[in-house]
Amino acid sequence: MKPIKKDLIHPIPGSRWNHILSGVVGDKLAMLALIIFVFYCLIALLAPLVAPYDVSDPAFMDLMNSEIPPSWISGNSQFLLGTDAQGRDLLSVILYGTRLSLTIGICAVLIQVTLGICIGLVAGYLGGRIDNFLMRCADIQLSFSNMMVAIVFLAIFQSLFGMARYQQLAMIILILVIGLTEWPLFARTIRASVLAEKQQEYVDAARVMGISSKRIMFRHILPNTLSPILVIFTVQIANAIVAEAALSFLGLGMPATEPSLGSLISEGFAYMFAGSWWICVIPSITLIILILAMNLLGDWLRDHLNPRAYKD
Amino acid sequence: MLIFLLRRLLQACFVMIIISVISFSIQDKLGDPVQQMVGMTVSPEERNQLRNELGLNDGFLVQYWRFAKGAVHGDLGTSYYYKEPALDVILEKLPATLELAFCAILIVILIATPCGVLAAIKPKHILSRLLMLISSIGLSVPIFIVAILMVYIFSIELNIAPSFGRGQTTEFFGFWESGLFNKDGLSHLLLPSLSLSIALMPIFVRLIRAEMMDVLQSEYIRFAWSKGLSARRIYFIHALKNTMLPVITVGGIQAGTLVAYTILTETIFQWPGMGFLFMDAVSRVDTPLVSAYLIVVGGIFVITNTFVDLIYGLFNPTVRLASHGL
Amino acid sequence: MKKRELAALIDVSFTLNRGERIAIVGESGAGKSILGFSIVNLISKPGYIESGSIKLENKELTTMNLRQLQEVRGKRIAMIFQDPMMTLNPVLTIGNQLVETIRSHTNISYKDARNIAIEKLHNVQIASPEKRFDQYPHELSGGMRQRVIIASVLLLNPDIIIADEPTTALDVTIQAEILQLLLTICQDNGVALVLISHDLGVVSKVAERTLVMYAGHIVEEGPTLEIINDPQHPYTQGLLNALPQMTIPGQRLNQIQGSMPSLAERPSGCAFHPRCPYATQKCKQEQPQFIYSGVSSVACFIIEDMLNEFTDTDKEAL
Amino acid sequence: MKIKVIIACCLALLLYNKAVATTLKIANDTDPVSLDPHEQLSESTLQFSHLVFDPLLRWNKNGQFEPRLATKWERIDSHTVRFFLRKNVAFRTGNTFSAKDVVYTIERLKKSPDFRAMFDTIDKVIMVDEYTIDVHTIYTNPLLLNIMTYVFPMDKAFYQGQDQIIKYGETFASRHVSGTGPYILAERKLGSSMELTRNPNYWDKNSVGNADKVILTPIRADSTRLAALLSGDVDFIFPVSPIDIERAKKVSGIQLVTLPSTRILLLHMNQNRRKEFQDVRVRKAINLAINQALIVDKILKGYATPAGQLSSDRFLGYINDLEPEYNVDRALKLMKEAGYEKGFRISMMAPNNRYMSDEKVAQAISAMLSRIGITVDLKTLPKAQYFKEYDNRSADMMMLGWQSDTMDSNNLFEFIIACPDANTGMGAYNASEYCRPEIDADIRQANREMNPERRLRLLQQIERKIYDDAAVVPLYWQSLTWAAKGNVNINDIVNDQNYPHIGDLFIEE
Repeated sequence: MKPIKKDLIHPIPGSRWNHILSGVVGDKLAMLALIIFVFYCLIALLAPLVAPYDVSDPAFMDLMNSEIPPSWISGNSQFLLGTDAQGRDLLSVILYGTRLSLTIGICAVLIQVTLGICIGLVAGYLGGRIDNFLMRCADIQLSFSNMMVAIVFLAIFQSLFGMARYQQLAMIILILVIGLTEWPLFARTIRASVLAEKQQEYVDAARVMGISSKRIMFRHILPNTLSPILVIFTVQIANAIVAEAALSFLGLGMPATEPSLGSLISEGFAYMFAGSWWICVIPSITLIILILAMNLLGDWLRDHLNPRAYKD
Repeated sequence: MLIFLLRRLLQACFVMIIISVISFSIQDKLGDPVQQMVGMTVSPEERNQLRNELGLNDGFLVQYWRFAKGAVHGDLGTSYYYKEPALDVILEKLPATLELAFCAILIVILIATPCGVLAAIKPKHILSRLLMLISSIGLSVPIFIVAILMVYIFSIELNIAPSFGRGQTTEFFGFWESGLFNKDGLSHLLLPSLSLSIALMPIFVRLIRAEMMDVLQSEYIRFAWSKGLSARRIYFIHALKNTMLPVITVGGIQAGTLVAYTILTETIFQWPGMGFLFMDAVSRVDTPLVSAYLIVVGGIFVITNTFVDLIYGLFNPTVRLASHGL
Repeated sequence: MKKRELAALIDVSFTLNRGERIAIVGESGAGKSILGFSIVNLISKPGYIESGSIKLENKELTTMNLRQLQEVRGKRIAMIFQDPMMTLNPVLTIGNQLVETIRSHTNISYKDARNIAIEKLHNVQIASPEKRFDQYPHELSGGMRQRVIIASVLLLNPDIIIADEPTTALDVTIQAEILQLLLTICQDNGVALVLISHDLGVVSKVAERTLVMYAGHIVEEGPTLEIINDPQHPYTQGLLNALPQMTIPGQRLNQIQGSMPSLAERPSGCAFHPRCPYATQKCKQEQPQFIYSGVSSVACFIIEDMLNEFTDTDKEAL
Repeated sequence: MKIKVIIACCLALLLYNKAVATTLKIANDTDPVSLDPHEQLSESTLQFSHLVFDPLLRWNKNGQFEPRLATKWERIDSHTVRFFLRKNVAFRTGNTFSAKDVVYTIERLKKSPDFRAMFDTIDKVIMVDEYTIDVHTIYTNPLLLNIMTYVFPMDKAFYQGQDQIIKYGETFASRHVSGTGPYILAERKLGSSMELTRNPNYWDKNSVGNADKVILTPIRADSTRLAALLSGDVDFIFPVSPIDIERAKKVSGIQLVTLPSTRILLLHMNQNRRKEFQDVRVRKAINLAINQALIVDKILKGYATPAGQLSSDRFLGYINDLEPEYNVDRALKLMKEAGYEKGFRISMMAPNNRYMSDEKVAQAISAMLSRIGITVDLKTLPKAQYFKEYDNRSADMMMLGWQSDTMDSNNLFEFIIACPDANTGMGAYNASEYCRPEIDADIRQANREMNPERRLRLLQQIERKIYDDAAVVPLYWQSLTWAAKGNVNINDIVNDQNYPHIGDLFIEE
């Protein structure tokens, strides 16, 4: 016996947030992950205030100070985490790098979400040929890993803007590249949820009441598909940051003058075996902790919200 | 069945056309191939002459038409660097990449399946919790960091396995260079395939666990319990078979990701496969090779996807293949 | 914050005699299915049996280990589930699923097991069972599948069959056939049946005795016919009134006001009191005890009071 | 049964290991593009040529000519040099080496797009007898011997008739090779490895070279290459990144050899793009603001020589007292005098995978320039894209590294300093667009001046003019480092041109 939907009112988003929040407080690991994430966001936002040095200051990069180990080894309190091969204060560079990585990650995923939601809703709600076509597109899109797409895009952008302007736009381009490559994940999830929701009586009822399909999609179906989106959103930010790092590692990401965490690691890699391990290891740890926190948060959200259970 | 295959073929053509346009349009955008071909002291006129000979000064459509005509005949252009048909060059490297991917997938299947099943049937057990924690961490460590660490630990510090290349290979059927059948080749395979599988492992452990838990909640599993079947039969026959369905689908999608991972792994370990070739081609501005690579990888994806659907059909009797097409 | 534990069944107690057919009736969420599953210890996680005792011929089931339980499940106590579409494993053939049941309990060769299975399929009136044997569940209709499930339940000649809403997911015409089949099989083989249903109509055709459940409690117990003809508990009355045939054509259905409380919101006292038209102050505070009303056993203060009144007036009259 | 056979086969394959006498495994950064020694003028092609072919003469470690296939030579008149060739030398194919092969090779070089510029100076080669040739130049050429180090005689009978040089597509010469060199190509997998075996009939019986088999593998990444040596996968690697040298030195059983090279790294300041750069004071200020010594010390870990001029001390044009100067105060004063007290903004480009630590050097320079108020928008590109931009002169400041093909200063001046002239190819890499006709005249004269004394004065005069004018910013001469296992005597065979004479490499047992 199927429970009868009482009325047309969909679950209230507000209660969902309370549900999540109260759950976080209960779970120590999730709490820790959330704290770490918020901490990263804060230092990313406040990097210019928190960083001991101003990276845009011409005096910031001084070869005289190159490769100083972290202060607990060198005893030099001037540079807490030491300096890199260019004589830059590693702490400041990492703070700004985190800021860049997070910005790229979050913006890219926002693009993914927007694209994914629109395409997924359209595909799921309209169905038929459009659905098939869009899902095939998603398949094709997925067949090309973002690394290859990145190279294609970089080439196109370079020819559009010229090499000189390109590097100024590197961040935006990276966001676009990563954003445009992973939307199928969202689209598929949304589509699946929509297909499930579509069979629910309240959608039929809404349609009978003469509500337009656009309104049904956005006001009635979308809120019910938020849980899986939230889960994927969290995990995708982590993925986007890793993707950016990998691209930078291959030399396709951020230019060396504006390093993200990935380009810092890639740059430090050369010094790894040469004794100046901190140039590579500290950014790596920073990156790994961030990703781990995001993944734990995503996991916990998945278990806690249990998107599948929401369908019924 | 036939209709399904025909539809798939049609789709594949459509996909390949799109891919060929995209991959062709990047030719000439990656840098000047002529610059790479000649020495520093060659005059601009001579370079222009060369460019004319290569047809690089023609319009885009003219160039594309020439390219498409050749592509239909299996001619994806001639690599500037290898001076051989690009397709041949890539197919020559294909065995290396396929062996690497195959070994990585084998390791993943052999380790991820039992781990995922264990984590699903005993979610509270300390071992499964540990497993999930490890997989969380594994998911968070980018593959290039893993690879670097592996080289450092196993190759430099412990001196167990070589850090680059493929080592000794044996030739089969005249075209398949295999490193699987001698000690040297296998030892070279160790680190790259291990780091590749470490990158894929967490995804699959989690996927198998999630799907398995889902399946274990289902009515038919409960019914199987109510029939008094042994736990082993329920877990490994009733549940695992159903679990593998979505795992296969996701595995097919992961083929794309695998390509990305092989690019990274092959670059770090100097594995002479397609990914390494691709990065090399990009840095050498060997544009025919780059676009041929994109086309080949696109083709591989289309094929694996079709195969995945076919296997899916084999595993899952409820799927009617024809309903899966456009 | 500690997770709250909620009790789904409280103070539920009944006996089942050999060959007897009883029904458990109630709205969804009353705890009927959990009761059914708890008999063979199949409650889905994180649920568990905190206390209580379930005995099969003096053997305690709740304390059995998995191996011992496997002996009981299928062989002594078999279950039929609500939705035949979901009950059979989609990736295994019908035959496979039948044979494995036999072979996991006995040392019969595959060939013999196959013969038994085909015979049972024949028994449940499936045409050309040899053909069906090699088919997958999705190739069969819903009614057909429920027959297969009944056949699989019969394979080892169990003592008890627990049928959890066996006809709910089926078409009305097929419902009757399946019920008839179930009834015949139980009568022919002397199998005891626990029929879990929300449909008093279904129950009346099959069960000899009926238990009415509300919010984890049994509220009324007695012979099926008596209960249907003369329901005592206000809830049972409400259930019966809600049946379409109880109303005059054109009249609105008699709904019970409100809905079943969830486990977390179970009210104090008699759980039914918020919906009960006769509820008194006492109902809100105290838990009623079972009393025999002459027709059935009922847990209700109203009935208790009425009976007391009746006996009082009786006494006076005497 | 079947399974047993398969298992047996597998075991046999596993245990199958070729017994090889002495195998030398080498890892370098790039493998040659083609087997044709005349297809590309690049380091890797020449390294390969030294393995499979022999030059007429070659540079030894002290910068002197060492006779190889030419046993001696003498100048006949101002335009002609006579070469006497070695007898009893055979090609891989068994054909005997004689004067016809040398004539054939030089004529082929004159057709090669890459080598043509160098060999244009040769008018004709005349065969005097079977083992003697006369080389005639169009005008007097003081550098004829330097050029002749690029003549690796090819087997005329083997190549003739199918010897076209094509930059793309397959040719006979790009697939097949026959030379007189110490090694014979056995197998080649383009882009992944090359296997050579010792030439049993090698003419040079005095050579101590004892590797029976050489396997050359290109490994792109510096750290991977070093890791391969440290883990024992290879015996000999080059180049070694300066960053890793200190660590590699600490490993026992590993030896490193470092030599200063003649490759100069420099910066061009484009005077056509920026009027500021037309002011000599600004150019001077930039020269003063850049601390070459610090760059060499910190980024290249001392494995380079700070440069105040273009010619390295091996070249004729080298002037002892032209030292790089670093003085920010004076630079600031000069900027102020020039009227740029507030500084200005420029664009700068550098490659990021061409020279050792090129990207880091560029970053350091942009930081140094910011001290005198010049804000630098730095872009670093992979070499494939960089040199396209370089040809377009896309930035105000561009980095260039130059190795003189002729081991002479004038080659530097011709390509880097001379006024750009599309017809003659002079100044092809002059991204400064700096043009001084009087320097051009000197360069032309130095090309023909046979008197060493006068030639020295001419070249030094040019060098000093460039210095006084601060035409470019010389940075440093890169050092070359090779590393090998302790038993490989690389010390005797490496040279400052990075063409290790592997034929003479002795490996201790």
